[in-house]
Amino acid sequence: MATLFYLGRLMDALGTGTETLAIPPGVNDTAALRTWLDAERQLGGILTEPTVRLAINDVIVSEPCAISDTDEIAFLPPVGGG
Amino acid sequence: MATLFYLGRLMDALGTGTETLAIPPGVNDTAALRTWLDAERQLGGILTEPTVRLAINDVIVSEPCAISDTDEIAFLPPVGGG
Amino acid sequence: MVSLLDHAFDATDALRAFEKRAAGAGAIVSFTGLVRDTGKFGEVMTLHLQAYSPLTERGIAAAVAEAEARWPLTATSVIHRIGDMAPAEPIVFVATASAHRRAAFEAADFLMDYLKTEAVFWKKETTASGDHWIEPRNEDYSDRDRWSKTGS
Amino acid sequence: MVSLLDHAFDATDALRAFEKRAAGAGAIVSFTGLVRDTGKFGEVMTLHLQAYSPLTERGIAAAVAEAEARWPLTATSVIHRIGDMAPAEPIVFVATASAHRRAAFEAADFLMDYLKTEAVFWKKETTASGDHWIEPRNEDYSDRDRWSKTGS
Repeated sequence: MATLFYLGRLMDALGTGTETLAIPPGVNDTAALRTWLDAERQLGGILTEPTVRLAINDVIVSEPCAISDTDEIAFLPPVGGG
Repeated sequence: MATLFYLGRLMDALGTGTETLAIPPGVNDTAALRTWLDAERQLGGILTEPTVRLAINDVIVSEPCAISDTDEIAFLPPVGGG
Repeated sequence: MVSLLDHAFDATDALRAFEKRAAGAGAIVSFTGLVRDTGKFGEVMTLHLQAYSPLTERGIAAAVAEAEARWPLTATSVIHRIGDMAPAEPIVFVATASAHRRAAFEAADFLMDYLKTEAVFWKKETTASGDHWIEPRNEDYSDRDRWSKTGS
Repeated sequence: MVSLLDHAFDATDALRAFEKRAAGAGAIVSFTGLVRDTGKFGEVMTLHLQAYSPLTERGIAAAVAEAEARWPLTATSVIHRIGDMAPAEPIVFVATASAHRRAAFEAADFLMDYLKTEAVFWKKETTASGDHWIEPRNEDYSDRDRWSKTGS
């Protein structure tokens, strides 16, 4: 199981800030994850926006980036500063 | 009688921070005052230095400037800031 | 020193604590940012700030390290609120200490530019019309750009 | 608000008082200058600062008025020591408040440049080798020049 985090407005869109989830076979990188999850939740593309960055195990990654079923993966919309 | 003030290092040079003084006849402007007082106290020119500015009755003046025997006249060496 | 606080804090107390750490400095600059009562969507009732640890702390610590590399600082402090806060409450406190004032001013300004533009926070304003997530302002980016142009 | 004080003051108390006056601002910057323990003539035992009233106050008030004309400030405070003081004591405190941080930073920086270069003070350091009147540093003049170059 992977642990997913949704920050900022994505938390509202997903209806939760975090969940654990079985990543389906074939979803092996961040590009596939974005597309699959956005379609699965019928989000209309908000998870595939390039301004949404991904962090894997607390590191913001360059994409596409390989993922595994034990990762902590966070979806980070543009940061607004404090 | 005029009241004279000596600020900063001039206070040390004159041996006092303030004094009242009868300005002699003929000493009618700041240039004459500087020359006369510097000679009278044997100060070797420290009162005639152009970096020393004069304030008359709390206003820094452009020189030469007329003076009268009832003025408050301050000798101000370059200010060092706080 | 970097702290994220989920409760109200007093900027004056923060400065007092900083002064003790900064003993020996010639110049101390402090910046306090207060929650504004008006936002893009009208009067703000509550501001909510979300961090993502440890990315948020790591980013701020990197900005502090960059400030310490650029300017001869003897001490720095960053305190940032997270969670819910009310207008007029302190949201951020930055303090810098140095032998000379120019370094202290520039480093505090630099850290605030980081915190207002690149820091890993998401911000939501609650107004009479509901909740609104706030996107970055262009003005914030141009402030931040000043530092890359001037060099070190 | 401009004050010349012939006794020690606490910069943190000054900030607390200022925060009350600055209620409603979004950004508060404070600067505290502390008496240095080393000068051009070695270890400083006592720093003496002489003002000439009301010229000194009038000059500072004019600088504050200029800052308020240049930047949209909601409050300003200047406290400056005169007389004898010991190393590490606060010698100057400047605080500015504005809706936005850029104005508060720039105005505090501007006021400090005035206070360090053009303010009507004479400064004497007492060291083991005696009393020394201190002349302006060139660095202070170049700091001050920044403001005439940038325009308003």
